[in-house]
Amino acid sequence: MTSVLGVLFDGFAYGMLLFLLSVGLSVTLGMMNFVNLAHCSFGMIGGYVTVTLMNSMGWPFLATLPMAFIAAAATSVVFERTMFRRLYRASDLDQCLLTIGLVFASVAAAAYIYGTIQQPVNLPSYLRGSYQVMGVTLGAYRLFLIAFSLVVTAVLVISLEYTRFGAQVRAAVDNQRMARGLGINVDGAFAITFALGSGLAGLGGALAIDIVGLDPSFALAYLVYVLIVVSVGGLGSIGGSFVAATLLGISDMAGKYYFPEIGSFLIYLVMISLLMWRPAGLFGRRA
Amino acid sequence: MSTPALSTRGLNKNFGSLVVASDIEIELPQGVRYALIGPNGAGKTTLINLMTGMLKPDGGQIQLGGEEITALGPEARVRRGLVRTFQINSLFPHLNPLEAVTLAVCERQEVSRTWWKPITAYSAEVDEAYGILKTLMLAQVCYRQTRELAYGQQRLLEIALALATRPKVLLLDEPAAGVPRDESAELFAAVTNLSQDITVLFIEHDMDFVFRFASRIIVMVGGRILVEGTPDEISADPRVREVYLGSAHHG
Amino acid sequence: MTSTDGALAGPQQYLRAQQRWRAIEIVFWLSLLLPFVVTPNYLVLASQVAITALFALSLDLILGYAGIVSLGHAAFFGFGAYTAGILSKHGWGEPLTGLLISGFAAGLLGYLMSFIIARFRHLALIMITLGFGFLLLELANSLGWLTGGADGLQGVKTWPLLGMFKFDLWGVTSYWYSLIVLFILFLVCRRLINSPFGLSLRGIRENAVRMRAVGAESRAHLQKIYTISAAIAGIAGALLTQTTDTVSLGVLNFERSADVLVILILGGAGRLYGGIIGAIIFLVARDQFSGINPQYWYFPIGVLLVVVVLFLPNGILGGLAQIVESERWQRWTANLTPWRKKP
Amino acid sequence: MRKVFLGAAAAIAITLGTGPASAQNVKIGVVMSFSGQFADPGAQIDNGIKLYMKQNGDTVAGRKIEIIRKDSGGIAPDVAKRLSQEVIVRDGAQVLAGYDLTPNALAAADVSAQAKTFMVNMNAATSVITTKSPYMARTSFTVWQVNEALGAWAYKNGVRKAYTLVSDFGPGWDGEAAFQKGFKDAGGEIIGQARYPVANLDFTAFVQRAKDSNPDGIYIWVPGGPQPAAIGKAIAERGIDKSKVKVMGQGELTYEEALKSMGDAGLGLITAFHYDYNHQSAKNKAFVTAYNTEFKRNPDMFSVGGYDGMHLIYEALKKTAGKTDADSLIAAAKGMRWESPRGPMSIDPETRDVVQTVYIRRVEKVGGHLVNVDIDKIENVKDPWKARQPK
Repeated sequence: MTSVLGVLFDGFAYGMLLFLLSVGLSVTLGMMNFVNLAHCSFGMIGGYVTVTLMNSMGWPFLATLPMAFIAAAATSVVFERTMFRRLYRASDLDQCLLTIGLVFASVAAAAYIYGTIQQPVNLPSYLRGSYQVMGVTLGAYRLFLIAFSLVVTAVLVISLEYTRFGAQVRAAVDNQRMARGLGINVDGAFAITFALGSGLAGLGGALAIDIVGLDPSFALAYLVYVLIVVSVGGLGSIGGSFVAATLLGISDMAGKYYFPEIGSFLIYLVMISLLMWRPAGLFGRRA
Repeated sequence: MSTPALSTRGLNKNFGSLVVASDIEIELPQGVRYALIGPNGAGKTTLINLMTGMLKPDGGQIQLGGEEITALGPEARVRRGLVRTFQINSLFPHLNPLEAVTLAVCERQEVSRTWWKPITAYSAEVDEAYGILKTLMLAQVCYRQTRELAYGQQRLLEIALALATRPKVLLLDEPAAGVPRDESAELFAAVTNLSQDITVLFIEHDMDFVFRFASRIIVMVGGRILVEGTPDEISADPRVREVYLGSAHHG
Repeated sequence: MTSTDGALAGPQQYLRAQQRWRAIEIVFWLSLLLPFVVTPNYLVLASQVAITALFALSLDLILGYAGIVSLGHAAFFGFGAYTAGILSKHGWGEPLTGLLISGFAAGLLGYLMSFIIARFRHLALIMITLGFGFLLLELANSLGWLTGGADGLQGVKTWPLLGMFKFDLWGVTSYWYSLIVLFILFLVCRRLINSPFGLSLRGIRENAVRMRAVGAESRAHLQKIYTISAAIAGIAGALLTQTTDTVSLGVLNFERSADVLVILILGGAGRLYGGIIGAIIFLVARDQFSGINPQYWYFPIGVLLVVVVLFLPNGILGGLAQIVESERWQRWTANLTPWRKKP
Repeated sequence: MRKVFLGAAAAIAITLGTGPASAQNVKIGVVMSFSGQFADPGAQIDNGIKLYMKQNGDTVAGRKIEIIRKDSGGIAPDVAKRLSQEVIVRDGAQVLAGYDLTPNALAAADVSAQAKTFMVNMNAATSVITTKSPYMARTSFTVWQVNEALGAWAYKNGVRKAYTLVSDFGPGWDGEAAFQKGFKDAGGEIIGQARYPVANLDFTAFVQRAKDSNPDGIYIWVPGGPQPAAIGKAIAERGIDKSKVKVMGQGELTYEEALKSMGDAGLGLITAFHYDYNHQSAKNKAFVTAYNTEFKRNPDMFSVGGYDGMHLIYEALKKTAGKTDADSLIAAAKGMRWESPRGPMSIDPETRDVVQTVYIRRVEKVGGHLVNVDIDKIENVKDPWKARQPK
């Protein structure tokens, strides 16, 4: 029984990490129809910012997180304004090619600046170790990860659903022409949406280091997982990404614990069966 | 009276609480030119979608030439002769008209399965496609990419594609939508001059054309059939006047 | 293309003219013989380019012509590669029959998968192909007794081609072999896309909904082309095995699927030559850049892709075609060649 | 053009085994991953090569040494083979070196055998590799060498019931088999085992499972990269008491960066390996200092593989007085013995594989840093797998 709870807890924490990394892509792909394969490159920027601030400048871990967000968001806006916007109406394939080109360049740039070495991150002591609650071992960092992600999700949902700004963004991405007619700054809304999504990836990148590490191949290595979450969750759905990430995190963890011999197959089997059942994803509006 | 070319019985469709088709009963006799009219949102396009199998009805049956087709998919209905065009152009932008119509002819003849012989080996099919294009005045532009054609020509190509399948029943969803009036007249003339083996039902908003080219008219309102009759009967019907013709603006 | 415009020609002549070999095509194929003379030290690279081009060609059939985007096409490449390798390891190293058997095996796998693939489109399709690719990779990894697992298959020994030509260190035999196979399969593909079936495929790519409304057997078409594409990918994989005598999990991995997609888009999808041009440019650029700096060559490659997208949309061939068809270009060339009148 | 043909001519000359005029440079083709997932090991091997050449000059036996670097970009034997062919045919290399990954080394071994070219495997650690070309020597280690020794050591030091957890691919299976063989031959019992997916990111579930089976020793085989740190943290987080349960593995488990990100969670991990920058010897101290001056980081097992690989090439060239044909070079390499930063090592004259000391180390805190401290050593270990193969 306790093992079940433990697996659920660990899976949920892992799922939250996947959620942070992927929710931004779900938004840009689903609402703006832009295939941004460089999404994890922005995540990587967040990771490297945290590492640099901690190891070279001695910042505390928590203080680096906002910077990770800002750096990733700011970089993404530069690319959005200079390159991506020119391709909003281009074919998906051209968008793929452009962004995969950026992934290649970012991998090389990271290797040039930081070397190919694994970046260590030394967490503060209160985030290390674990607590025993009713016989279940809860890792401190995982608790933090879950709490943090839930707060981020809440803020995101509230700001998109219940604020004026959120309404404008939704209007802009739903129907550009109409929004323009209403005097909404559509370009601005796009840029902000993009920045928000990339910033969250940057945050995810920073939070991921302790669990999955950080080196230049990050930008490519986690692309697949992010795509899985986005497609299973359904394009453009924040709730969908949340559920999909949780589901995949938990099934991955449970698979490894209970059926280690098929551990490597499980995540793909789960994805394929979910997509065959619901091709548009769990919460997707369009196929 | 012989078996109707197309008939529906008790056709129903809801989207949630919105009723878009309610108890639709239609019988289209062979060779008739039918107009389907009604205000916006009356469920005209939905009815075409139901008849062609692009939507699944919640209840009711559809028969084509006496054959039950309710369970068949859209492709199978087309192959049995129930064919439609689209209100908004739904074409092959990067194919030229010759290629597009040849494609449709080849699919009908089931030669589309062969991949080892070049298309030039099928001269009968190509000639047939060219013939269709000629009757619809598209021969002059048939080597241009579809997306480069004038709008009216694209509307004609919609019909050409439908004709290439050798339809028994042809459902035209606003065939002249967006076409200048003089061209529309040509288009409707072309439609009414089709072989009498083909039963035609078209949706149209312009009452001039409706009364000029239809031999019978069906009026739909709110997902129901209000009345069905000859143009004279319809124009005299007070209910039609009230809900439809009486309204100042039909767009 | 536009110079044949105007409805003067009958439809038969027009279609025949469309399918005729152009001079530039012939020049292109002849130029592929140049490495034998000009760069004899690059034949090993050239043969890998030819193999990659064949792989990209197989992807072009489904992506460029039928609109199936796949991120798992390495599954078939790898399946063919392992089939050829396992055959050879167990005593049958004859290359030509090995090629056929591998193509058949990969085609069979493609046929089975096509029942699922043909039902989906868009992101779900991409992710399902990706998922199957990973499943096959994991399967190959866990069946170590059959595949050699992560160490790769050992003991692959390909017999001399036709019993006469040994696969040499310089890659002379490899390049001849790969190039001829590429050319033959290119002819097959060319014939295929010029057939009624090819026309229907383009219809599916252009507008799948409309295909239903003309009564097309779209699903059967998709299954068929997927099977053919898988078989060709398998043959490309088998070529790689036979010309290198190695097979490893690398033939099945995600990077290979992603690379071939990048190569095809780079060259221009839906043009048959796109994959070949893409393979030449991508692999030669990679060879040259990584020769200059083995560590950071990803950077110039990335920049190359970005530049191509920004200046030549729809890939190199697509972008060039657009330029050639543009009015300015037409006017310019019309001045150069006054005898070529535009209708 | 002219250069191209000259290259070809030179290559033909070499493959015929005649050897070119000694005035020419000795070209060494270094083929390994400089980019991609395995870029860091490649960079460290390359650092080892560079440092050796800096310390010992770039001229041996009157001939200048020239390095030609080629990027195989990851697990890609087809590419590694092509690059090895090209570096011989196109660039006229007389020696092949590098090779970080087993499949790549195996594929290149064919080239070495076919073109009769001396080849130094500086990293790839699967036992069978050196049997594939009679002209190949290895300066790294083998998985069997290190882990079978660890298995035997574990039983001798009180472990009776062990659980093994390994990465689910070739080297992991080798590690599992080697440890289990060493451990069971000594009398121990394996009470459970698991293999985790190669791309696994989170190890909590696997570690919990191992813990639930109540072993008194857990053996782990993990490749480099982010996984060691993740496993180390998971072990600490699951509350496994390392004073009661010995947690053991091959050296990668506790490599420098992994320990840095594990923090105190890494304390008490026991690993077996042939090299660590903390190995206490004058020779190693000098090596580590020089390495730090040059590259601003510590050397690791990859670095020492590259460094000793260059040593082997230099010494062999000295013995042959600059002759580069494969027969002379491999004959010179066989039985060569020297003091490396890792300690005494030699090339087995029979198998051309590396013979060296296997150190058992425990993670301890020294001067505020976590380091691997040698607690035991087993000298002159040969590759046991090869010894068991029918001759």
